[in-house]
Amino acid sequence: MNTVAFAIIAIFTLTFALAAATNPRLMHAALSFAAMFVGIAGFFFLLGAEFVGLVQIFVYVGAVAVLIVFTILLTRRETQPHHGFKWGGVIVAGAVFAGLLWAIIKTSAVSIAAPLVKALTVKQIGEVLMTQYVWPLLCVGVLLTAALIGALVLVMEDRSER
Amino acid sequence: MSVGAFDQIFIHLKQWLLSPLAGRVPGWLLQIVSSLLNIAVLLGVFLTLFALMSVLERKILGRMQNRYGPNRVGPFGLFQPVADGIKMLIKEDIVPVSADKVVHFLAPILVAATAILALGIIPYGRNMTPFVIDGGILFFFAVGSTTELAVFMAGWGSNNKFSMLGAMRAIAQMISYELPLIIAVLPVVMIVGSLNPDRIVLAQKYYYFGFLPHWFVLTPWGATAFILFFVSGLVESNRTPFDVPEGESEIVAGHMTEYSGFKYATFFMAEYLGMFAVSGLAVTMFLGGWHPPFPFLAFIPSYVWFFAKLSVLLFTFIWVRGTLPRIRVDQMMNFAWKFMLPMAFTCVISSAVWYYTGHRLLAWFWSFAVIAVVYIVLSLFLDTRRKFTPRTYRFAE
Amino acid sequence: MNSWITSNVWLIPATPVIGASLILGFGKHARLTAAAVAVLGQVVALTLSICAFIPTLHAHAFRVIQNFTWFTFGNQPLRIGFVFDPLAAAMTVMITLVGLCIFLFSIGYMAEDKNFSRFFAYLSFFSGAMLGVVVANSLLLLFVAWELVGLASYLLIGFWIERPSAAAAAKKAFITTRIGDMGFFLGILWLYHQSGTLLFYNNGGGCLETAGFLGASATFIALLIFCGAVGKSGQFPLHVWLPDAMEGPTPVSALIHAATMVAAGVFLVARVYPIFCVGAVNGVTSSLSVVVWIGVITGLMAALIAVAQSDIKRILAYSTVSQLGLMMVSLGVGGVAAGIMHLLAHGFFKALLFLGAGSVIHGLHHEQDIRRMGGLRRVLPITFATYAIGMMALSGVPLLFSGGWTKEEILHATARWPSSHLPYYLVLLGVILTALYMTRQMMYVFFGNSRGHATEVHESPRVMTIPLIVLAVCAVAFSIVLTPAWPWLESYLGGHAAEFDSRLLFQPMVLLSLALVGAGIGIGVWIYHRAGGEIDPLQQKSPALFRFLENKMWIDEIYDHTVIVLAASAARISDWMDRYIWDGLVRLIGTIGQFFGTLTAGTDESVINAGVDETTDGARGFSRVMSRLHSGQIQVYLGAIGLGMLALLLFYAWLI
Amino acid sequence: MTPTLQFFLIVSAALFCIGLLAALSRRHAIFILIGIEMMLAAANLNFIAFWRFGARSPAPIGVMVVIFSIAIAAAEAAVGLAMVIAIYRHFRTTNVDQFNRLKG
Repeated sequence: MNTVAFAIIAIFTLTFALAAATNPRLMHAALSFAAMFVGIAGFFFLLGAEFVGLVQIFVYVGAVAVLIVFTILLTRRETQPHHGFKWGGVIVAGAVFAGLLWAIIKTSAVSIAAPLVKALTVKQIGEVLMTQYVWPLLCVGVLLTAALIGALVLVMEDRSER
Repeated sequence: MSVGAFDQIFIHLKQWLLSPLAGRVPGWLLQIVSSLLNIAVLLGVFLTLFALMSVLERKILGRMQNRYGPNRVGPFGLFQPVADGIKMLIKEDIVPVSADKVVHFLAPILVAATAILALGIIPYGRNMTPFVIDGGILFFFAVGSTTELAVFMAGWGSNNKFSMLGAMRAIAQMISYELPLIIAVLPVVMIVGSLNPDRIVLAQKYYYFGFLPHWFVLTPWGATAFILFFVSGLVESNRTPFDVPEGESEIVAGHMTEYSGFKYATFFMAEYLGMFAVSGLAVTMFLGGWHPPFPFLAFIPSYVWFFAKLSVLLFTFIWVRGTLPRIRVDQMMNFAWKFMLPMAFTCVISSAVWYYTGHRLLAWFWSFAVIAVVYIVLSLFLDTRRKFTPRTYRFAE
Repeated sequence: MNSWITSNVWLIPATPVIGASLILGFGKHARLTAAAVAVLGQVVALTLSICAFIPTLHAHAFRVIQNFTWFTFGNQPLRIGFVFDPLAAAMTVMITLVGLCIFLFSIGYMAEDKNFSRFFAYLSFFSGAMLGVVVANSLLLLFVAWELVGLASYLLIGFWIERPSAAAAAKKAFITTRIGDMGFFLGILWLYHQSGTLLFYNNGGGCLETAGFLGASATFIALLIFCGAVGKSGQFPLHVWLPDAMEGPTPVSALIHAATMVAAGVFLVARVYPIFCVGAVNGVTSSLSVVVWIGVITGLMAALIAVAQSDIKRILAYSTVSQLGLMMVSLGVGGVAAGIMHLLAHGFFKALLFLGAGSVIHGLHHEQDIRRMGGLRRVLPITFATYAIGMMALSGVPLLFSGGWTKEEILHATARWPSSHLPYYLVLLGVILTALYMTRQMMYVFFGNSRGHATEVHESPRVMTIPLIVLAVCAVAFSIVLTPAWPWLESYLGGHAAEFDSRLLFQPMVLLSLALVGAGIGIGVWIYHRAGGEIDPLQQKSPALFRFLENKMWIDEIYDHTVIVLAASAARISDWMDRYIWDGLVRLIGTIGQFFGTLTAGTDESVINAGVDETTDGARGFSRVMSRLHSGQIQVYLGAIGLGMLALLLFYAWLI
Repeated sequence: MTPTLQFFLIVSAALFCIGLLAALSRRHAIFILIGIEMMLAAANLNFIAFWRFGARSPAPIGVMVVIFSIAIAAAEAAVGLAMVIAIYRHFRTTNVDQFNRLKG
């Protein structure tokens, strides 16, 4: 994995992240959010975790982004518009970033190159997932089911109001 | 199996093309070049196929309706697509005033891109997989799921009621049928134990009793999963009878209403490419990929077999389109969630049964029994004689 | 010698029960399925029981038992099991065969009923439970099946639940039999206490095999168990429910209250006969004599009442009661085989009679009063013929009809009873009466000219007549295995070889019974040959006697004014005590509690609360101050989190 | 030269802070969710990076954690967006400044 690819992906990702965070037009922000996730998936590919990258695209671009755009669509008719920007947030975020950056630079332990390893196959992941992490897997399944039902219940409009 | 010269001819061609570069340029550049080569070939083949398909569909539909199809341009009207292409290209490209320009522009590109990407992982012949990814199937679906976003962009971008409705319908049906699509693939993946298309194809190379091919479509769960997969594929590529999103009579042309000229052509192409991709995956998954149906036919090159199977499936697509009327939205949704999904899960279970009863005749019987039972129970529960739920336009309000 | 089925005899009762559950599963709309499943279950059960019956022929004293532990409490395993011996074999075949006929019949009879499938579910369930009674090898298991039978009978009597009379009859039957079953249960407990096991046969360890050690208590145990028999078989004190049980559909009356269930009491006595025989002095024990006397009283009384009844089914019901009494007598006097033979024969011809009555009722559109029938022999020829056969068998015409031979066997046995001869003569009287009332019924129903609405009368459909014919053939053919000349069944039940002896065919008893029956029929014909109109000839002669009999000797009324009144008054007394004594106590305690409550409340208010109030006020003030921080805006919280994270970061940095 | 772990950490830190920014300074409720998703993504990136660079264990722990966190993030997004819709139905707005019913 070479620096060029890294640089390209990093610029791509961060640009779209910034766009998602600051673009006043909701839909564009949401779409660039999706694009950002493609970038992150690219990072994962770069780091030799194809599976996770694919899952990332699958879940975020395929599902979450669609959810978000749908939500934007359903909540379009605003009573009062709210543009404008809170600069307090910018300050806090900047401060946190500065702190983190300083900490990362300061710790020399993390400036290491990647060891050469053989690629992680889906088969390995599946085996581990089915043996060692089977309980967490089940728990996540239950959680997702609960989330599904909860979301349905939340948005279920009772016909009486119409 | 003898690897004939014809079988590997394309591989050798590519190697010959790359041989001057080999050694002179760094490895990554070579890699990039070879993948570019792959992409070029892929595009060439499938765009040609698209052109051919578009005219053949019209001709076949014409025959089905007792009329000649296009037969004026070129021999048998085979140059019709060229004419269409030129027409599309020189048409004015209209962008609505109130449209969201960027999104409106990006949508067709994204649609086409996803469709082409999905084609990348399908093994077209022995050693003829353009991009070998370990999680190829997952890649396919990951890319495929991006289409929804693109369609939505199209609908939103062209700031138009019909486009929005069409996009909504398209996304709704795509999401609903993506589950059966994916879960119908799971049994194969489980049995083979890999998400790698090449492995899946190789797993189907054996023959029962020396002549009966070891394709997954010949097992009870495989057959059921194949049918489910095919129906879901119809929906995913918005083909009749599931072309609700662009039902002319209801909403002008769905999310493509505001598109004209080349962008429209792109959408059109993307639809066909998606169709190719789904059919290709079906061939890979269930129909034994590029393996010949009988061992003694192995002398015919593998890619020929692949494309033969592919064209059979494509013909079925056209046939269905020529035969069936359009289905109602709510009925389609009911069908997805109440029938397709449970059946898909049943396929998973029955493949598990098959696996654990050791692939023998008994296994055949048991896995068939599981499917049959569930099918009967389902059809008892939602008997179609009772009317479906009163039609409600959840997405039109 | 013992085949697969005899060692898995539990399958026989299991089949109909499974059928019942299946039918209930199918729901009430699957009428055809219900009937099919029920009949199929019966057929299977019949085949199984015949298969099981065959091997019992070859071996003398054939008996297969299979016992297993049901559950263990403490260190005492409670074992139950199944037994299959000639007695059980004969019973199973009889029950399944009659049951099959009746099932078929009721397809036609219940055709219009809306709860058709439920009916068949109950019916199959009943037949399963009954078979369970027969093959049970443990008094406990027998009791369980016994209660299930009772439940089935309750459900079926009250099948037309919308009729208050049916509901009342069902309740009556259930409660009355409960009284007997209470005694039965006490007997079981006592027996368990004494012998430590409830298994009948356990390779020498069963309670029947060790009955000899019971000693004096055996008498009481036997009597208690007999209470159960009395309740189920409608013997004298508890017979009142059986006539009312005729409120149920006629097939039910035929199957449950004529052929099988009511015979269960007799079967029970036969099953635990060893306990009755403990300490017998030349075949006479006090318990057995009780059985005899109860039987005699019942038989005679029921026969008398039957003479004056006007409801076709009630007459048959009373005749059933009296026949059961007869069986009891025969058991009591030691003619076990005779009693059981009569039970089997009676099963056939009484089922036949009831089905005939059912066919008549069906033909007359649910008209049950014999005074409004008449002249039906032309309209319902098949019914008439079969009914006549049944009547002959019941009134015991010798030589040709099964009832005759068994009756003679019973007469023989009774005559040989050492302790007293009175039962013998009374039984003879009973025989005459039986012939009399059957003749009366025949004259009323089939002869004379038609009264009432005989216009739209129609013969029943084939599905109803065929069972009649089958049963009629059985009733006749059965007599072959009953002739004293070749007492096959008797020896089969007794477990010793049978040898042919034609001299036994003609004995004085034949002539005697011929004479008696002839007398009975003759009197009947003489009295009723021009029976017509509402007024019964007997009524003209002696109205008082007739009214006495017509009202069933006022036994119900007597119960009403004694037992019921007693129970009611007892309830009233306890109610009064509850109101005024116990309630008063409770109230007193309540007031005391209240007093203390007020006391503590006062202290609470004045002492404790003050302190608490102060603290809460402080807390409230503090929280008011703190809640300023809560803007309720999520982003502020988020920012706080971010700053906190920053702080942590700096803290770590300072640590390093 | 190849990028060291540091680069990845910096990128994910930047990503995290952008998410924080989105969550803090946008008024639209959906953006808070988007920001949270971004922060989660940054965390995932960190996990993968550490897994890749750190000492290899037989079980790909980092990958596992990321898989689970993706699943949980998806659930969170679903419920969160549902809540946004519900709130919108109730207040007819998605401006988070209006949601101060919990103000003390």
